[in-house]
Amino acid sequence: MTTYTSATDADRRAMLDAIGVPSVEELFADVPQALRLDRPLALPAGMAEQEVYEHLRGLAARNVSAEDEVSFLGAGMYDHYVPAVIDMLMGRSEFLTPYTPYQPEISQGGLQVMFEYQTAISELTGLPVSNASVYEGPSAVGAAAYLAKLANGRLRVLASRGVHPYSRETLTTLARGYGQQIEEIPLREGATDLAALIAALDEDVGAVVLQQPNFLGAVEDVAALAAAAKQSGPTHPLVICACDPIPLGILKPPGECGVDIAVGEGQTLGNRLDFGGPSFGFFAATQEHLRRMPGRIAGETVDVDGRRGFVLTLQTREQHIRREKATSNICTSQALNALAGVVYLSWLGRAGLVELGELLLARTAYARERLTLLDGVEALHEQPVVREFALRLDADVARVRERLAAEGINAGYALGRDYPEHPDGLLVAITERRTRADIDRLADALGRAVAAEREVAHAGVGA
Amino acid sequence: MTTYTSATDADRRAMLDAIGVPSVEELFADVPQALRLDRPLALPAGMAEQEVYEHLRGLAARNVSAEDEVSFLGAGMYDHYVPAVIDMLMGRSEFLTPYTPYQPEISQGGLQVMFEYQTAISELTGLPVSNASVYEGPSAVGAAAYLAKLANGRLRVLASRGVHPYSRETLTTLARGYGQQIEEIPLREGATDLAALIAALDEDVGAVVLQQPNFLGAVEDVAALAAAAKQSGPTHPLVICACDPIPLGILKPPGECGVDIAVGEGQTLGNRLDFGGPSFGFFAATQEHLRRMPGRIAGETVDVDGRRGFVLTLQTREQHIRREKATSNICTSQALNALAGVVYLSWLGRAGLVELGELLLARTAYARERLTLLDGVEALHEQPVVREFALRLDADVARVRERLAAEGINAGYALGRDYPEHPDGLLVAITERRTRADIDRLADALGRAVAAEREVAHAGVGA
Amino acid sequence: MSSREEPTLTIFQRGAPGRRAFAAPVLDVPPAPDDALPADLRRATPAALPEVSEPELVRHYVNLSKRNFDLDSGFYPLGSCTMKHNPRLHERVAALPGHARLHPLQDPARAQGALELMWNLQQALGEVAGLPHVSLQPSAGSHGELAGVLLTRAYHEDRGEQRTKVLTPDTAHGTNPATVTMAGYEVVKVGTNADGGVDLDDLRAQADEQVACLMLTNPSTLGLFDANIAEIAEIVHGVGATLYYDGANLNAIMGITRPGDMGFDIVHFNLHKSFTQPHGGGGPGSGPIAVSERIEPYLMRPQVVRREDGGFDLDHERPKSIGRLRGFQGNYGCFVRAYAYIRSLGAEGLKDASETAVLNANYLLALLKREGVAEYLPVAYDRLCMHEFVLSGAPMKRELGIRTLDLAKRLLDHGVHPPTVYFPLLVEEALLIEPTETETRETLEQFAETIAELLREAAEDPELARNAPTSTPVRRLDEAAAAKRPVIRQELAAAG
Amino acid sequence: MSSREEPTLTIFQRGAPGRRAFAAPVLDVPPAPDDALPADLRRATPAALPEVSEPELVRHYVNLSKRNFDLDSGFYPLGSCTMKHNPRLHERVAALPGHARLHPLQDPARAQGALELMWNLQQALGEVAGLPHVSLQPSAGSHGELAGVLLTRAYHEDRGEQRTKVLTPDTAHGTNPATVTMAGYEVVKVGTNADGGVDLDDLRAQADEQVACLMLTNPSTLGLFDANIAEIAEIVHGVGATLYYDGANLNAIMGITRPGDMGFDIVHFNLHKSFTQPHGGGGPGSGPIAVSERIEPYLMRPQVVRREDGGFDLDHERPKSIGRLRGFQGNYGCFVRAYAYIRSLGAEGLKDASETAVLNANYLLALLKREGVAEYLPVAYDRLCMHEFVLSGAPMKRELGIRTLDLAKRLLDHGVHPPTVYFPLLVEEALLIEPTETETRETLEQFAETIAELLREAAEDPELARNAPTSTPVRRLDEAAAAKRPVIRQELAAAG
Ligand SMILES: Cc1ncc(COP(=O)(O)O)c(C=O)c1O
Ligand SMILES: Cc1ncc(COP(=O)(O)O)c(C=O)c1O
Repeated sequence: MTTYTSATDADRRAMLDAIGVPSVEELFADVPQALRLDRPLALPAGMAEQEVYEHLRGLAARNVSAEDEVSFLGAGMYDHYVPAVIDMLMGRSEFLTPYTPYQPEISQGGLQVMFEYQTAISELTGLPVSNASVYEGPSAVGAAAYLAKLANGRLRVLASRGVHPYSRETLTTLARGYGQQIEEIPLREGATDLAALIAALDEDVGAVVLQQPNFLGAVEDVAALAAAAKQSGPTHPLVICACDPIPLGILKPPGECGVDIAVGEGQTLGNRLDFGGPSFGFFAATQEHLRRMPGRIAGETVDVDGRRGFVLTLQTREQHIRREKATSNICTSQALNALAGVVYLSWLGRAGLVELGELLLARTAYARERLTLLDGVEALHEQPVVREFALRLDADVARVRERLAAEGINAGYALGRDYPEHPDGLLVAITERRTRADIDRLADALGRAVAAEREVAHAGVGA
Repeated sequence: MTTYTSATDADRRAMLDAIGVPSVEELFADVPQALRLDRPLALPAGMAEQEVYEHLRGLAARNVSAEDEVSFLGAGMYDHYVPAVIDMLMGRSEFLTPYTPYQPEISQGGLQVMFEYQTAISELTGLPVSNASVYEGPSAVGAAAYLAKLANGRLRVLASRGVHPYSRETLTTLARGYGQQIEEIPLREGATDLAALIAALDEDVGAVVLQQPNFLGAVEDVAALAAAAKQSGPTHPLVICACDPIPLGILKPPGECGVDIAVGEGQTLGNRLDFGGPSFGFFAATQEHLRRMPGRIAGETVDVDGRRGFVLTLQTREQHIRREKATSNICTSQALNALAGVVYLSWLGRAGLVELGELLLARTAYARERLTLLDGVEALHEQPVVREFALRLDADVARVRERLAAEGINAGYALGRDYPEHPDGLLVAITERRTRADIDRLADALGRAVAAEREVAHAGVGA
Repeated sequence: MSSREEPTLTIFQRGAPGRRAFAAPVLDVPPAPDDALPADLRRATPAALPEVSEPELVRHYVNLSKRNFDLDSGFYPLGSCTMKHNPRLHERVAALPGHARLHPLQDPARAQGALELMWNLQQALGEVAGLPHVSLQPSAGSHGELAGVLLTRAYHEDRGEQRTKVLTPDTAHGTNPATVTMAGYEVVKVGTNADGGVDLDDLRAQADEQVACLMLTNPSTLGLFDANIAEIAEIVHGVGATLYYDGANLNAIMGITRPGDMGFDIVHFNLHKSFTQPHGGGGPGSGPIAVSERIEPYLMRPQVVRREDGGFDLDHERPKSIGRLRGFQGNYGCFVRAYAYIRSLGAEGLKDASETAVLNANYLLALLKREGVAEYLPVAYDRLCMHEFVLSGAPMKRELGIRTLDLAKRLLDHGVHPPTVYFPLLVEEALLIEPTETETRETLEQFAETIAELLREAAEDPELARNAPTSTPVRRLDEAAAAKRPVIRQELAAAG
Repeated sequence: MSSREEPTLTIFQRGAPGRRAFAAPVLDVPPAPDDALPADLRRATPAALPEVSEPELVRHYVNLSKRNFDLDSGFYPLGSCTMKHNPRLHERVAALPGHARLHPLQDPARAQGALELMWNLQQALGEVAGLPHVSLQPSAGSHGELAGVLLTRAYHEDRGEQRTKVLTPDTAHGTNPATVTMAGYEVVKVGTNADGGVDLDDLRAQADEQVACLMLTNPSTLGLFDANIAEIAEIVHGVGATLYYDGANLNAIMGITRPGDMGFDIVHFNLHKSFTQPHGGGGPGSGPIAVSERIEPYLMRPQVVRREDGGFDLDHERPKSIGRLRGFQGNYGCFVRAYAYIRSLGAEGLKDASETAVLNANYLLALLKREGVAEYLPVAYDRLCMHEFVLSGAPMKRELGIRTLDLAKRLLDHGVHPPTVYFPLLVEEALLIEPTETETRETLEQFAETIAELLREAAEDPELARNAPTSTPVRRLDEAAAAKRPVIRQELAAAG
């Protein structure tokens, strides 16, 4: 018996009697002896709560978190402030512990939250239809590509090189199953190359995948790119755009840019970094795709007394009903994280989302200018940026980052691995938690580090 | 308007119209102009949530907490592990936010918790009557002395020097109001001097105040001391004993020692250190004092349908009814902390409280032996100890403590200020969080520190 | 939603022998020698605590919690209690290990953040009170009152005076007279005049050299600001007595007027009211006091002080101090929350809070002056109120045959916490209504609607109110029986 | 208790223009130059998000939460979902800033604690599965399935084979066939034999060189362990296909038998079931997979690896890898919880969990075999079950005129979450009941009592069940209407 179970020896005896078997062992009679594990699992012995706490605390202490350093890391997840109300609400048993709301009469709380979440995402993206969440960002892009296949059956998918490398890799992985082939549209001066896109378009193209802002922080002219896709012929491909929801407070919403499916990583909306998850992916589309949407959708209805209520609706799309003909295989999704998302958006509110966007815009502009004034540091592109921007360093990026790390600063993301064409690239992200003082500190340290590395390089001991 | 208020300008206008005044200013017409504050309060401007968080985090970072060092500090509050269920339950709005349960029909949760708490305290102390909590430890001792005055009107109060210095000081402060005079019974070899007690007793003594274990960690023979008090004459004084609830798992309960009123600091029962509060004080007594108890008491009853329910009972004792004749002036008490107390005791359970007591007993014995083997370190007394013990160092205690602090160890409490007779005294506390490894680390560091300080002393540069 | 399993079983009636939620850490030292604890000091039989698994423990208390009404669920206009919104930020910052796991006896040098916080809070509270010297030590309002009266005693005795009486208005909260008695003084009542203020003639008549102090709440428990306060102070000081300010109603005046400027010598704060501590179903609270120069020498030990070098320390000396009223430095966890609140709102925000509290109260009062309500629940003193106001249920009782208590109980069926009832004592069938600043206009309007509806309902069928509540986990409870044969603990079946 | 204010207003229908819960941090830099963001890229009108104060926000969602039933309030025997107790310790450790605020792209050298945790978890899961190589990446069970089938494809293709079919039993969970389609294979059903196992003859008939994989759940969704598993593995491997283990039912066998030892090549875990993640009302979850040697080369990128020096790293190379299925390293927050669970229970505890889960299921089954229940709700396969079992409501429907759905809805009135209904599909009017190991014997007995009582009640008056529930915040909802004219977002009044 553990502290989580209640069957005392007395209970066991009485229960076994009622069942009519002599021992617990007997209950496993169906498991062939040959297949029984004839030894204990090779795992450490159990520990008391406080011991587990100390162990996990020890592991946490060996991570350098955004609580421990001034971090300009972004590249898909961002260190935004999560308001305390979210912890409180996510911690309530009533939201934390239920399963997917299969019994609507006792799940109105969760179902209404989904309905409100769908409304918020719809408002944010300017698209009428939202589901109740998918796993996270890159897999949301994959889910969108699958919807495109269901919609038009075409197998060529054009993805901008500005789309998150992880999203492109996910697309490629899934493409083997979907039968799609993923082709890349290059960037030109940091933004998706319109001409290259136009050149690549033909009637076999089922989907065009963009990202706003793109991975290098550039705000794309999504409207122009989408327009090009739509002009590619009478039965044009679907335009899919992965969006960072925070800048959508000030950026033209995908729905107004001709985007058919807007998806994205929801972490920035009230979710913790958590070393990459759990967060949620949002998924919104135009009306015509309603019945091709993946995952759960909450809908409004009335009960037998005419009272307003909410249910999981359009379930005939889903795996538990449609099975092999389902529009997706998703079952457990990210409801709790989506709750955080809608609470966060309600906390920010109509004005707050704009204010936050403007604050990031201003601080990002300040940081970009401040940093590009440094010797050996220049902008990797001149496109407009709103919360993140790319730099080119005239020094070894890895060693520069190490120098800053030693000062308790995480300078940002090194672009080299994902963009070999930018071995000297550094991606710097700004959130409302990074104050002017933090930015100035970064500038000061970066300036010194680049200078130092250049000296080393000149001294020829650079390798 | 702040983020906590909702009156927009439109609301204000409409509301003022309804009231029939032109401005909010007008609402304060009764406040004489001469008394109006004609300037803003001299306080910093308000801050955004994240800014307040960072500020408070900055202050927290300038404290060395039990999370940051290996601490053997006790002396009234102890670094016990608080199980996660307590955070969760204390964080639930339903327990966190209500006022004192004046409307029992919608407060059954809180009232039943009080009833369960009273039961647990009664079981722990071996006394039939418990209230629903008082402020904390020392003031609980003061409240007990007041009950003694109500009970027998006598004004001499004998308090053992083993009673917490803060309790004795609180008694003295309150005595000026109560009209009592507090006299001290000295310690002999670390325990209350029975002979001195007997000598001091006469028919003017209204109460004898003891502590178990006493401040120096010694387990007192409470039964013997109480017996002496009761033999002092036909109308003997009340025996008050302040107890640390944790060792009560293995120590003879006050109710079986002839104690009339058992009180104590409840922090060790599932409450955080919080730099001294909020925690709670418990207050238990024999049946005859039921109607003299201070504070709230929950009682069982039935509703009009015969359903079991709970109410605040015997309220005619209390200030809101009895006013100047009340048995106490206490109103807001420590209900939430008492909730933590009963949840903690239920979490430990019948077996757990004993196991915890035995664990502390064993580790304390180990630590006491290990440390007294060190050169220049000896036991301050030889009395039995269960969770804390006093040492005598042959070195400057303050400087020794500093040396250990530099190694991330808090050696314990220096007795000098409260016990001038023990300028070289050090009080070392053990909890289940202090492992053998921690104790060994303390022993090693203490040995080195004492040796080093002795050298300094010999070298004559000790001052 | 809550499970239907018998909800009123106590935790002692659940579980089974041998079940447990606690696993003991490994015994990593030798077992204690037998003589470590002599047998005659040992407990013979374990305390009969519950025996439940963690899931049982969690379900029991989560289900109990669902039998409470709470501030996060609905309107809670409990007069004199200032049930304002409790920001969750405060819980977050109070839980930071640097605050929550800080030992109260940590060397001041290693608790500088905590001491600075306390210092800053002292400064802020002193500024709000208009009295420079603050002690954070008291654990609640009534504890602050006791401190205040004991300070008064020390002040007089230090001047060689033995005064015997303390004046309290008949509108005073029960803790005032109770405190006076505990502080060894005799309580003398002062009357209330026609418009709800202190009866000056009566005050003059009572005020003599035997009076040590006048304890006053301003705005009073009637929610009215006593415009004669300057004159009152003059009279009280005229006989050498101190003027004590019961700060429970401070929420009406923050940043608008200050007790110190009114002439008060001693003020207590209820941090759990004006500065939004969660009330926890009856605490914890915190009742700091602010005092004038002449009272300062007697202030409690220890005091947080700022050293020349800018560092902070605890001053344990203070020769004339009355000493301490409790252990350690007070309810620090509450200080963290109150300080976070003050820094969140700032000077403007605190004033906005008071202004909005008074605006909300007057708006609700205006809404309740409507026909269909005013005839039955007239306002006790028909003037502008401050942050709260008093209605009298006397006409309602006469004409509709339901008492204030019945109306209160009927409100429970509408998901509203009733106002404070039958206090202050001098208003017949009183309802003391305090909406606070954090309620929305819609909520106030909804409440007024509900009151009107319940009065209409009572006119048709008073039984509905008399039998209310019907939708709560239990209905009216037999308090008389509870007091006659008190059952105050769970009786246990022969210890399992 | 919840307030009576109209509870079904959405957050978009609350508040008023200008209200806010958010205060922006100070703008501490110059405003952005106008050209920073060209006008044509800018949003014209703000998104019409709610405008509420913090108190409104809190009350809205707290009151919404009270319209949910939850695991901490009552019995939740939802078959196939393993609704076991969620220890709050897990929430505490997951919230430690060192975990919660760790950026996924932090340099491995500065995320050693996280990588070690993941490594340890991989080792533990591999040991439980009896398959050495683990990827923690998938976000849920069905995501793990997709990974598994794509791995199967990579495996076959690497060997130059183009297989076209995947076999799934007709008892399979819907995600299995749905996954197969997404992975580009054709679904072929395999029948179930008389005692609930895979029909071996049918399997032999179907198994050919075109078969890439057989996806199996063992114990099956009927709660029965397929004793022929060795033979099944032989058949499947005989045609060169892989054998996939749907781990949703792992809670029956931890420490007792291992998928790897049964012959499975690929296993997915539902950490949110067997390893007790809170379900969050529909996620988050986590669906790690464990695979055999021959599948290992294709495992997802990146992999946590241990370096010679004992340090940990992320391996992004892996030439034959199928790549990645999502961003970053998976749902780390879930890993922390699952790891805490494994370390709390240890080897013994995990086995105890499975044994007790099976004990509880069989005990409940035994209780439900009583007269008055068994006639109406016979067990679908009358043998010992594993951690769950299936009853058929067919006789109940015939003889009492109430359907399984009606019984389920009536259970709501008794504060019990109904079992999974109408799954698995091949049992008529199915109820799939999984009590889990964390429920007490008393709770199981109470549930059996309730079922018996409801059947008695239905015999007298079936309408009660047909009209149930009546005590819930809403009663039966019109799902048909919802699907016919879908309203899936709040329509807003002309943007305020
Ligand atoms: C007017 C007044 N004075 C004093 C008090 C006592 O405050 P506390 O409950 O914090 O002791 C109260 C609390 O209800 C009060 O309303
Ligand atoms: C048997 C079975 N397989 C697969 C799944 C899918 O798991 P998930 O919901 O984590 O995607 C489930 C979940 O209900 C299940 O019961």
